[in-house]
Amino acid sequence: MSNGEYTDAPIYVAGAGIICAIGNNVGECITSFEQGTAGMGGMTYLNSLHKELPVAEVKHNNKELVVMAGMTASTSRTALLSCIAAREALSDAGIKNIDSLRSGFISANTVGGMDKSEHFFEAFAVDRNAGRLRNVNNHECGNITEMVAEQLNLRDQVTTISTACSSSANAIFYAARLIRHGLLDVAVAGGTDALTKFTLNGFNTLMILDKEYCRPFDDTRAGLNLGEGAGYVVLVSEKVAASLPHIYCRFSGYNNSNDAYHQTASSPDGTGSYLAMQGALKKAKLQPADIDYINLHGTGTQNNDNAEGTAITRLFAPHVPRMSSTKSFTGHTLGASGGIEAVFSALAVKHGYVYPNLRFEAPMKELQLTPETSFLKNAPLRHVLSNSFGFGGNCTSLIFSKA
Amino acid sequence: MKIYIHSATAISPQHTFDGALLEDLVTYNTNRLQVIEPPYQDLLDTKLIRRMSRIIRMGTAAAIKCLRDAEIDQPGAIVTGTAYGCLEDTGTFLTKMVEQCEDLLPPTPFIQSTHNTVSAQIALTLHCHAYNNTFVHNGFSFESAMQDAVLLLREQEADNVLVGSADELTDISYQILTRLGLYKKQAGSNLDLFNTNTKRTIGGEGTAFFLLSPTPSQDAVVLEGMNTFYLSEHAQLSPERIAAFLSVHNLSVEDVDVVIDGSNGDAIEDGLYKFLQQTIFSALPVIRYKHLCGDYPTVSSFALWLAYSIIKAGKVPFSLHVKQPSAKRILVCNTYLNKYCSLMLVTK
Amino acid sequence: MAEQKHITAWCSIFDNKVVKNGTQLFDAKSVGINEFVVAVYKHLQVQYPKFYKMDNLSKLGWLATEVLLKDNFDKSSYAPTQVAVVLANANASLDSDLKYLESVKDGASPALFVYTLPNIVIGEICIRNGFKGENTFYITVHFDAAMIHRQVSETMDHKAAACICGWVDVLGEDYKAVLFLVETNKEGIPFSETNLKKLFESN
Amino acid sequence: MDVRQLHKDVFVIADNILSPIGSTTAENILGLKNGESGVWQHSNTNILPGTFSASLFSPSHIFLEEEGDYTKFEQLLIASVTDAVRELSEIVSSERTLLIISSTKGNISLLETKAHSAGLYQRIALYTSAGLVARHFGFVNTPIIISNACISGVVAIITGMRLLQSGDYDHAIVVGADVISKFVLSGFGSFQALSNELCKPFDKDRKGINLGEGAATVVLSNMAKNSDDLKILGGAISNDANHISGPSRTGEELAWAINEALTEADLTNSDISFISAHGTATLYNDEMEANAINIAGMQTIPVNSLKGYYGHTLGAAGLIETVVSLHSLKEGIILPTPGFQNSGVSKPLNVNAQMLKGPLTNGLKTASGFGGCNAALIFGK
Repeated sequence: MSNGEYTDAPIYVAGAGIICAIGNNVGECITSFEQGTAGMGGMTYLNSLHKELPVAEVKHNNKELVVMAGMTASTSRTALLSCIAAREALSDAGIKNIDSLRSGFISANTVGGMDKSEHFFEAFAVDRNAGRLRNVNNHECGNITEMVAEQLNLRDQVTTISTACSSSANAIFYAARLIRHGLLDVAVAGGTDALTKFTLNGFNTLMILDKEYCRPFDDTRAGLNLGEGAGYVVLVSEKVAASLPHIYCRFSGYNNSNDAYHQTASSPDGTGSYLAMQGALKKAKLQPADIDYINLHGTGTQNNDNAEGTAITRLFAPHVPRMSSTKSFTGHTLGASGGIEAVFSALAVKHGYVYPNLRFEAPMKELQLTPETSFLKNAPLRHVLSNSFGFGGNCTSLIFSKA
Repeated sequence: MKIYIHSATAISPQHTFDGALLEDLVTYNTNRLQVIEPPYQDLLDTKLIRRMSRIIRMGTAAAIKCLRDAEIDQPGAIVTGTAYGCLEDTGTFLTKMVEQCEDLLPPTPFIQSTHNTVSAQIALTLHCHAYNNTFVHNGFSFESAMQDAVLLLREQEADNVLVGSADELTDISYQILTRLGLYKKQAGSNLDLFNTNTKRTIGGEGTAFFLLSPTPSQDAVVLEGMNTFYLSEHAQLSPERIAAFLSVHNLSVEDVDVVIDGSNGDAIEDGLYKFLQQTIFSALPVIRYKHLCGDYPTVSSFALWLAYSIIKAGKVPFSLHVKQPSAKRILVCNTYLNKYCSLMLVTK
Repeated sequence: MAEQKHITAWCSIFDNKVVKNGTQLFDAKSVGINEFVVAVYKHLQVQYPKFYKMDNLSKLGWLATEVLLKDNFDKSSYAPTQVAVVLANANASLDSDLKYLESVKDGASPALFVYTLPNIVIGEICIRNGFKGENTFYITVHFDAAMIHRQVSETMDHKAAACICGWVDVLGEDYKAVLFLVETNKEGIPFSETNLKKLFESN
Repeated sequence: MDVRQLHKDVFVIADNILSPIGSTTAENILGLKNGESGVWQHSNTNILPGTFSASLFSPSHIFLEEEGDYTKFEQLLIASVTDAVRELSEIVSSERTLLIISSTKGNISLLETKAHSAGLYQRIALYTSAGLVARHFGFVNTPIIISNACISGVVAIITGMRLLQSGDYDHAIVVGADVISKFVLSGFGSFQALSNELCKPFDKDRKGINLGEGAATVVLSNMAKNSDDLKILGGAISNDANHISGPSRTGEELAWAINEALTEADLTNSDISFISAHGTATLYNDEMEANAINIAGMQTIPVNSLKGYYGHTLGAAGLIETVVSLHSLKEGIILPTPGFQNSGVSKPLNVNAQMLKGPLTNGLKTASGFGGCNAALIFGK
C-alpha cells in the first residue's frame, strides 16, 4: 500500500506475447488467422482417456517447451507457457531502461501446477507416502507466477489472480490500476493455463465440451473445446510510453461485474456481461456506438453465447459492432483466454485486424447476431472491446483504444 | 484517504466467531489445527449449507456476518485471497479421477474446486453484482486482496469493500505438506508452540473478513498502512525497513503500543523476531498468535482480525500474556515460509 | 410536342417459333432452348461466331434483333448515338446466374460471370449493330406496356430517333422475346401503350 | 420545338447514404471529411483464395429494428428510404410519387445458401423485393426497377428526373442498393479485377477495384423544400458498342453522354466545378474515362473518384456518389481521391488528391459499366 496518488492518466500497451494452439508467438498466430487455420485437433500431449474430445494444444511437448522457456525440466507446463509468452511480450516492448523502472508481473491462472499434481496423485492415491514431492511442490497458482517473475526479473509488484475464465482479464486491469496508483511504471500482465486432465474431466462432467470443433455463436453450437496457452501484454505509464519507439494502443476501459446468478451458468439476460461491458464503456468514457469490434468471450456453449449475445444486443442494438470469438481458433484457454484475447484486441486496434469466427453458419435463432467470418486488415478500429466471463459469475470487459 | 475497518469476522481454530475475545483458548495436541465451525443456520440457507464444502461454508458465513456487523446490505466490492483455493473438492475430484479412470465423475467437486468459489458464493448469496476478485498468490494472497480493496476505495470505485481470506487444510494437503516438511515431527500442545525449541511449525486454517470504507464511524479502526516484502533476500524484516515503514506514516516505533508478530515456533525462523525484539521492538510488548490458529498462507488475516479486535475491545485479552492492558496502535508483522513478509498498521 | 413515333417492325421468338410482323418465319418443334436458338441462328445464315459464346438471354435478344432489323432497317439513316435500346424482363440474368454459380465450385469463370447482368444482351445488340445511344434494362414482373411506352418515349423525346424495345426473358427452358422497332417519322403502327400490349399478346 | 422548354425543375429535397461508414448522409459526409474509409482488407478462403479489400457491413449490422422476413438487400433499401423520407410522409402515400429502385444483383446471395426451387427464383427476383419495399411504405404506384450494371444508379436518377420533367409525377424516390457476397466477389475475382489493397483510381500503380456494399436514396421533387435544395439539371446514357466486359478504346461514347447531359442542363463544360468520376481503378476504365473527359474538354476540372471510400457499390454506386457530390457542392468542398498519388492515365487529368474548398456551382457525375454502358448526370444550384 503506497501513498501514490491515483490519477486517470492513460495507460498504454507497449508489448504483446502469446503462445497457444495457433502459434508460438504473435506473428504465427496472425498467420493462422490469415489462413483460417484453427488449433484444434486430436490429443497429442495431454494424456487423457477422453481421446474423443478435440483439444487445442500448444504444439510442443514439455521438453521442447523447457528449452524454449529456459527453465528447469520439472517445471509445470503452466509456467513454461507463461514464461515463453511473457518473455516475448517484454522483449517486444523493448524497454531499454527497465532496471531503473518499477516493474511488476500480474499473472493469472486457474490450474497452477495441476499437470504435475496429477502425476503425483496417480501414485499418491494408491499410497499416501508415494508420489514425487517435486511434482506437487508447485501446485499453487502463485508459484507459477513467482517462477516466471524471477526468470524475467520483475519484482516490484508480483501477484496472481484466479477468477476462472476471466482471470487474466482481471490481471490486466489490476496491473493498469497499479500503474495509475503510481505503484508501477511497467507491468507484464495476462495469464496462462496448461491443458490438464483435471480441467478436461471437470468440463466433461458439466457436459459442455463439444466432440466436434466448437462453433461459437452458431445456432448449432454444442459446447466448447479446451485449449491451452498464455498471453501477456506489457502495460506502461504515459511517461514510459513516450520513451518507446512503438506502442500498440491505449488501454482505456475495464470493468468487473458479477452475474450473481449461478455458480457455473450465466443468467439468461446476461446481467453480469451487460454490467461488465457497460462499466468498461463508462470507464473509457465511451458510448456503445464507439466500439468497432468485440472480441467475444464466445465459448461455444449454449449458455454463454446466449447470455453474452443477449447482453450485447441489449447494450449495442442497433449499432451492433463487428464481433468474433477467437476461441474458434485457440479453443478456450481458461485462465489464459483473457490475456490471449487482450493481445488479439491490442493488435486489432494497432493493425485494424478483425478476426474470423470459424465454423459459423447460422445465427442463434433468438438473437440475430452474425459474427465476422473473414479476417479483416486495415480496419480503422477506434475502440475494441474484449469480453471474458467465468464461473462464479465473474464477468470482465476490457477496452483497447487507438493511441 | 483514511481507510477504516468497520467490522472483522474470523472463523478459526479458536472461538473467534462469537464475540468473546479469546477468553478461553482451545488446546490442540496435534500439529493440525482445524477451525471451529459456528452454527450457520442464522447466516446461510440450510439447503445451501449442506451443498457447500467446508471452506465455502466458513468463508461465506464469515463474510455475511462481517457485513451484518457493519450494517451493510450490499458491499461495493468483494475481494478474497486464498492460496490453496478449495482443496477439499480439488482432492476429491483428483482422487476420483485417478481411481475411476476418468469415468463417471461428479461435477460438483470440480465446480467447487475453482479458486474464486468463495468470492462467487458470497456474491451469489447477496445477489451482489459488484466487483468481485480473488487473489491466489501464496503467502501474499490476503495482502494482495487488501491492496486491491484499498486501491478500489482510493479510486472511489466503491463506497466500501468486503475483503477477506479463506484457506483450508485437508487430510490430503496436511499429508502432503507434512511430507514436504512444513510441520513439526513431534506433536505437542499448540499453547506450548513457542517453547519447543524445535524446527518447523504447526498447520492451520481459517477465514477472516473485513469491511473497509473511507467513511469514519464510532467503532471503526483505522488501517494506517500496509506493506509487503517479497523473497528472502529482500524480505528481511529489518529494523530499518520497519522504521522506514513507520516514517512513511510520520510515525516512529514509540508511537506503537503493541506488536503482533508472526513467530511460528520454528526455532530458526523465529530468530528474526527475537532479533527484532532485541532491537527495534525492545521497548514494546509483543503478541504472538500462530499458536492459536496454526500457520498457513493467509494467516496474516487472523493477525489483522486480532489487532482490530483488541483495539475495538479496548483491552488485550489476558490469555495472550501481555502486560499491556490495552492498545490504540498495533503493528502487525507477519512472515510466511520466511519468504512473504508483510506489515500492517492499525490504530484507534 | 414530340414527333410522331411508330412501330415499324416487331418480332417474337417464343414457343419454338420465330414470328416477324405477324408472319411466322421459322419453327422447330420439340427441341430444347439450346438447340432451338442455334437452329434459328443457322436459319438466319449470318456469320457471327461470337454468337456461340453468348448466354441464352443474349442469344435470344440478339436473334430477335437480327430478325427485327432484317431487310427493313436503314442503319445509315441514323447516327450511332441516335439508336436506343430499352429492354425489360422478369428474371434478370438468373438463367446465367445459376450457371455461373454452378461453375464457381470448379473455379469461377469470367466468361460466364460477364453474362450475370441482364443489360449484357443490350451490349451484344449494340456491338453487333454499332448502336451507341441510350440503353436501359428494366425489371418488371410481366410485360408492362405502359412502362415501356413511357420510358421509350422519354428516351426518344430527348435523345434517340430510333429505339429497339421490348421483352427478353429466359429461365431454363422457358423463354420469350418480343421486340419492337420504334422510329420517328416513319410509317407503321402508332407507338402506343395499347398497340404494344396488343402486339405483345398476339404472340 | 425544344422539349426542354416544358421542363420543370427537379429538386433533390432529401437523401440518405447507408454504408459501412455511416447510416445517414450526415454521418457519411462527416466520415469522408475525416478521411474514413469503409474499405478494409479481408481474407476468407471460403470466399476467395488470398486477400481482397472491400467495404462491407459488419455481419451483425442491424439495418432495421424489425427486420421481419426482409433479406439484407431489402433491409438496405428500406432503411435507406426510411431515413430519406423521415419528414416526407405525405409524399410517400401520394399518387403522384414514384419509387425507382436500382440494383445489379439484388438478392442473388440467396442462391448461395438456400435450396434452389422455383419459389426461390421468384423470391430472388428484383420485382419481389420492389413489391415488398413498396408495400412496406405504402407506395401507390408500381415501382420501376433498373438493372443496368454499374450505371444503374445514375440511370435511375435520370429516369426519375425525366418522369418529373414530363409532369407524370411530382416526386420520385430513387433508391439503389447492392450486397456483396461470394457470387459477386468470385466473379470480379475471376476477372483478376480485385485489388487486395485500397484501390488507387487513376494512379499509375492502380491494380483493380475494391467492391463495396451500401444503399443510397434521393428524393426528387418538382418543388424545392429547403432553401438550399440542389437541382438535377440533365442526364444522358450511351453505349460503347465495343465489348461486353471492356470499355471503349476512345472514350467518345462517354464524352457524348457528358455533352448531351450538358446540353440538357443548358450548360457548357466550363460551368462544371468538379467531376465525380466512376474511377474504379481498373486499368481500362480509368484510361477510358480520362479519354472521355479530354474529349469533353474538361481535363482541367478537378475530378475525384469516391471508390476508395466506399469501394464499388455496383447498383448503389451512382446514387451514393451522387449524394456525396450533392453535399460536396452544397458545402463548397471537393473531396480527395483516396489512393491517388501519381497519374497513371495517358491523357492529362486534374485528379483531386487533397480536399479543395471554394464556391462550387455545378457538378458532373459519370458512370460506366459492363455491357459498354455509360451515363452522365449534371446537378447544380
